[in-house]
Amino acid sequence: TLAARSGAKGPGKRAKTRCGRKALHVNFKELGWDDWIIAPLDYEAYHCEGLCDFPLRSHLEPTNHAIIQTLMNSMDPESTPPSCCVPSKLSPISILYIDSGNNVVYKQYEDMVVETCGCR
Amino acid sequence: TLAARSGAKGPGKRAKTRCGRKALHVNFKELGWDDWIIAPLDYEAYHCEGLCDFPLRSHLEPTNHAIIQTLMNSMDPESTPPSCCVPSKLSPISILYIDSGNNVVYKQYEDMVVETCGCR
Amino acid sequence: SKKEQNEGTVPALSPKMLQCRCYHHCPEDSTNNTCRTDGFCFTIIEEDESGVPVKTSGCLGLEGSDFQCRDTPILNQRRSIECCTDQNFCNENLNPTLPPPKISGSISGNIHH
Repeated sequence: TLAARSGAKGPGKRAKTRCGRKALHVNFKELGWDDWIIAPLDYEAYHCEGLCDFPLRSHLEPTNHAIIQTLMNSMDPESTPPSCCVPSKLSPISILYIDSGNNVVYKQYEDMVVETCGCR
Repeated sequence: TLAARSGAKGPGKRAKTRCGRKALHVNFKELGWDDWIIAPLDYEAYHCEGLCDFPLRSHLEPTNHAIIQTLMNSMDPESTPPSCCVPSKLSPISILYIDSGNNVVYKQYEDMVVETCGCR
Repeated sequence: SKKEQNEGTVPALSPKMLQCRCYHHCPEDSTNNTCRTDGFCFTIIEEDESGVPVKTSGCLGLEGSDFQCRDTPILNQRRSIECCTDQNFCNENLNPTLPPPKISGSISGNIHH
């Protein structure tokens, strides 16, 4: 079913999807950075979004703290927020740009693309 | 001012505080685990909560991705969620418990206490 | 049982050995509803927002399994989780049942070896 395939939280009025990687297309031109960035002018960065609910599956690589917080949230959602779906593994991209000294520089920027998401 | 001192996000109906460490007292008895945990029966785990808004301060140790996502959220909050306030440094605690073989075990559980929070 | 082995002086297990059946929220790279873990397989039954019982299953990491496999009594939702490690796809044989409507203080969730 759609719910199963999308990792949604089972049938329910509006099945909320669980923590996972979603698209996030970054356009440096729209950010107004095409005055210093030569290439690429856009790239797929992805982002992490969705529920971190009990039980936290192994592929979300939860810390013990995230597990305890999730259980506390189950017990009393008002007093404790759930753990959060965030990037657990990121990768770099290289950017060609003009630096403040008007030099053309090719540099690797770390942690620019989400590879996996986790609950923390 | 109070807003500045509390790290709150300036005047506003209910000033939202920025990403930071908040209390989270964990009581293993309330969790129903006093049948296997001998000691401690409670501890302070803390949790991370609050806004990750632009600009992300250095003590929040943002990744490049978190910075880009925060900028995209500023441009269009509907299309991109903000980065999330999560633990950036955790510490262990040791627990004395009875395992499923009825042995008394003293074990260090990693990542049980939040030391610092960051935006990811 | 395997769970003690993992705590004692067991030879280094190759990570992610156990295969489990997973439904609802399998890892993105999983195939044939199969996931792999260094910890436990699980099956959980819980009520969704409209009170309909939903059964899901999958993989739990070793870290935190002491807590997740024991679960905790919660006030506003009926749920029961069971974990196992004895063989690949052992969670296909798990059949947790919803705890009776709320009697405060009852503990749901146990471990199978």
